[in-house]
Amino acid sequence: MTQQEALFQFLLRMGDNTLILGHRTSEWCGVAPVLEEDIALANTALDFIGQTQFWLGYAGEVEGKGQDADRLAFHRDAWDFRNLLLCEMPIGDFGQTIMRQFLFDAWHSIYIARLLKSSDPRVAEIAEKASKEVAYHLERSADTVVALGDGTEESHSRMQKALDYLYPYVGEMFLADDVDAAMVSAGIAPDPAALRDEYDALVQKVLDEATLTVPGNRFAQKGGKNGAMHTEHLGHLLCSMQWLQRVYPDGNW
Amino acid sequence: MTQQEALFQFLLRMGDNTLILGHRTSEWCGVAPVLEEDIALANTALDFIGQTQFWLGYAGEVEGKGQDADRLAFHRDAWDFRNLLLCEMPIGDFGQTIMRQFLFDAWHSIYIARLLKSSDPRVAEIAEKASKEVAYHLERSADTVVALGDGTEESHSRMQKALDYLYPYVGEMFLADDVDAAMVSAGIAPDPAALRDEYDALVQKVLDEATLTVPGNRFAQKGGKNGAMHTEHLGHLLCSMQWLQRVYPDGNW
Amino acid sequence: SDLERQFQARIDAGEKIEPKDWMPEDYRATLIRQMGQHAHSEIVGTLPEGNWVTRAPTLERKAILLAKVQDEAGHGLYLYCAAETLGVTRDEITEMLLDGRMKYSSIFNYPSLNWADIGAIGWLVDGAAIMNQVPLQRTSYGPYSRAMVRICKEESFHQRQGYDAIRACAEGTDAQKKMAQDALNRFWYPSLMMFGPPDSDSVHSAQSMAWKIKINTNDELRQKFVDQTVPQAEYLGLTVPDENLKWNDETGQYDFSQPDWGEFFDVVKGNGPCNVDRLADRNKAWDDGAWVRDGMMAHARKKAAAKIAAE
Amino acid sequence: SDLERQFQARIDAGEKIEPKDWMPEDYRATLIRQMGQHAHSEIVGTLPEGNWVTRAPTLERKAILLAKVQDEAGHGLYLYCAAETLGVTRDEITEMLLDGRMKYSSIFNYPSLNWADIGAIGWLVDGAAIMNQVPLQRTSYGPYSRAMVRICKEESFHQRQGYDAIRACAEGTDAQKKMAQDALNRFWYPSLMMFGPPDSDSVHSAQSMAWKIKINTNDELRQKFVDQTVPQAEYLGLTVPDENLKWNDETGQYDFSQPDWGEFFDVVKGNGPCNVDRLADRNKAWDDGAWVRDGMMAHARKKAAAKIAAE
Repeated sequence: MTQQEALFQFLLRMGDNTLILGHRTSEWCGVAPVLEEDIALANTALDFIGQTQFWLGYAGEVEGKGQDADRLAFHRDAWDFRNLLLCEMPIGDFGQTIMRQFLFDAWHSIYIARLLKSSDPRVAEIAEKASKEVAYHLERSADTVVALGDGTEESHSRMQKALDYLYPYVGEMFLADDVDAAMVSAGIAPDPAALRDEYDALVQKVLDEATLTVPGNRFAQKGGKNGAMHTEHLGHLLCSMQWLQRVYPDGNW
Repeated sequence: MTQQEALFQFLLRMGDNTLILGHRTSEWCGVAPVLEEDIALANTALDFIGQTQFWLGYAGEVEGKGQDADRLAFHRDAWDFRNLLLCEMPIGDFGQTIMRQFLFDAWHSIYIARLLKSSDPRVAEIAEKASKEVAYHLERSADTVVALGDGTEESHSRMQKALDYLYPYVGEMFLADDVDAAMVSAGIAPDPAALRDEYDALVQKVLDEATLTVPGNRFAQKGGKNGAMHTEHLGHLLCSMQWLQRVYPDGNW
Repeated sequence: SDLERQFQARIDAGEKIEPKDWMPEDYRATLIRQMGQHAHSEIVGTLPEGNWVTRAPTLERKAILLAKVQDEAGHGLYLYCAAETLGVTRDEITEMLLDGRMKYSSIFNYPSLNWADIGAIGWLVDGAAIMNQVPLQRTSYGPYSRAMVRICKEESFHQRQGYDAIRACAEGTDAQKKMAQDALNRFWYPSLMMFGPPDSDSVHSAQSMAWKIKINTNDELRQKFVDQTVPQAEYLGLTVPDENLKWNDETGQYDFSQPDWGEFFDVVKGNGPCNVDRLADRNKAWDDGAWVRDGMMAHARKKAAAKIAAE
Repeated sequence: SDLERQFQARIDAGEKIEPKDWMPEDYRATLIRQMGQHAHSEIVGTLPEGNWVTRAPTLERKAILLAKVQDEAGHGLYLYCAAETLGVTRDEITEMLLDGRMKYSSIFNYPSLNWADIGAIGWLVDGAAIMNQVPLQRTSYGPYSRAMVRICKEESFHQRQGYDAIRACAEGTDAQKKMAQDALNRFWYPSLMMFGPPDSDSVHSAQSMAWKIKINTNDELRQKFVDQTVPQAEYLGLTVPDENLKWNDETGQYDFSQPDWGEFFDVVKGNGPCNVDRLADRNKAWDDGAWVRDGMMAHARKKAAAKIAAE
């Protein structure tokens, strides 16, 4: 794997995370539990789509085959996606949606903070643009997790169920592979494995406040960030997300 | 509209009904309420897909542009579909699925019986092949509607709700237009409007036995059989149904 | 009564009525109905758009649509807040929507069937809405008037974006052109219906106009909409689906066919293509979200109690 | 005991044990476990296939897949009926599946991710299943043995169809070839796991073999599967994902790498890629369907009561 290929993969990972999670979030359009959440979810989705444009735009440049962000978003099949499995899981109930958001935001905020000091100026620039949004996402999702975890008996039990369901998808964030090694040695991105303690501390603090119990089993589902084995959910997501582009490949929208 | 165009439209209507309803039925795969229903639903879907192959195969021949049944099934967008709106409605709960099946089967059995005497030998032949399946579908869906309508309080109320939800989609079966007029005058197919009394009698008898009340409001939703205005549901169905063919148009499966 | 005369005099003088001012019960009820319907329309209106958010053709169009949906939820929020100044809670009028006591704009009972519909909704539906709403910036009730100022600014932005989206289709491939024309075919008459029945059949109007809750008549606004929209359609190379449409040199405006008012009343009565599904979607969202609202409320109470205990 | 000795003698003589015959409790329990797991596997196994029924590439392939799914539900039914002859109801063992007390074949905890997976499931998974099941046609328990005769006939039909589906991909466009290879890459080792852990680690085996509930050892069957499958892969132009795979002239069979048994035990423990979703899907189907089963039962009771009253 060349350095260029590794950088391309790294950028796909960043961009696919925000693309796929942004898509999931946008599925809430018009049906959130309360109007303020409709607004917040649309806003989060919007931020993620914006970040996707930057990451995949740069990915296309690095790849050098003339693919722009839209081409990468809408013309790859599931096996070429590099998002964390966590991002492609279904929205479930609102508890599952907001718990996933929190588990992702916590990692995203820590990771993006490291990218601010990336040796690649484009990466640092995108991270800079994203960092305020990411900090806001975390603040909001953490608050909501706390409110619902420490709300009623039902909201508590739904949040615990969401946490138990999603926790096996947390470990993948911290698995390091050749791509990560290449990014570390080039000073472009941090070693994912080195971020786990900081993540655990952050998550533990919020979940304590939310009166929720972090699952003991740390078994990690994997295969998203390297594309080896996505879940069955991603294929269905792409059916909708890429429909128009696949049916009308010559369209100019 | 030439006679050939009218025949093409008529065949699309027949084939799209079975294609789309067969697809809906196949969505139950693996998740029916009881194993016998898993088997029955898969069997119904299978029959419909088989009928689709005949109707759309003949449609492609009549159109004369080299489209076979698969091409017609998987490469038209929503606006070119000619199924009744009833067929594209979501599966809902099992009650909605089986009530829709019954409302369709009742019409289908009456309509197919007329087609046995079609002046077009191919139409008569396909109707002949389908007629035993269609009679069996009706027997089965009617029995199930009776059992669940006259079952528990909950099953009764779910079946009534399903009937109320679906009844506005019944009227479209009996709307006649230019295509129907051309089929009638050529002796190919019956006048849909002339079948309503027979349908009402059949449906009333079964729903009486099911202790269900036929809604008084006969307002008819329309736009499926002429393609003028499908529901929002069809587009989503096509996203899944046509995914592979759209993404890999050169595939040989 | 004297109060009523004084009230009308203030309105005639162009003064704004504020929440704490005395007002006739009918004025209050009419405003609640009108603002509630408007708010509900913003919310229900996100459903046909949400139907294409997940299938938007580019990241840019998806972002634009998400921003629009976000704005609309925001408009709903302003309007519910403005309505609350009249003594009705957001939950109360929401429940009136959910059980069918209050309406939303019938236009949202039509389906969004192809991507160009999203453009058509921006161009035609927001266009018609703006025409209805711009005069309401001068409406007599202060909070409503101020909400409308904010809303109108964003709506005209949405309209331009919608026009731009359908323009891209109209200038695109044959299939895209077909989408654009198909969208116009389906949304033209429903858009004309958005101004309400002909003046000759319209109820409520006289009193509402005296109270400056309504400023123009339905037919005036409809004509204005047609006159504005037809040249835009021509510019796009699209055909307005009306054989009788033609410029009238004498009146200096377009002659056009009335929509099918029978269909209009059918849709109002609940027989539109999407009435049942739209209301079912909103009810499901509300019911499914009950535990979230309850949970948030419970947590807020705990925090407030803890704060008091700490003081 | 004498009974046990007589029982074993009957089995050794090749007689079938029938439901009303005496049998050791362990024999009954082992059979219930084995037949229940087999039945559950048929049912859960329709989920990864259902995942592509709605996305099948042609009407013909869709029909074939539907017919297969229908057969599998039928197999489930035969096996539940056969298990019922041992005194356990279908609902009882279904509930044991749903609350995790009984297992199903771990292979179905792997996802079906592209269309060629459907071919691979037929070719490899049904192929491995047949290898496990063919000997069971000679199993000692009569109802099980007879069910297996019917099942095996259909399974080998499914296997041929699966092979034909992946062959079409392997002979297709580059993208299709990639699908086929991707499917083989993901399903190869999980298929090898279907024969269970190495004989050295396998529990239950000796007694089950004496009872003729199990006929061959895990390793024997695994080797047979590899020897049969490798030439088929070669014929398709696909590469088995095993660098150590090679023909051994001395043994007259292939040498091959063992699957990752750590992964196997992880999946058995519940940590496979789909364990949670599969069980959740089955539980949801069961819970959502409760009103249907209750309604049907209530109606059947009413009809029976009416019949008695009429007599």
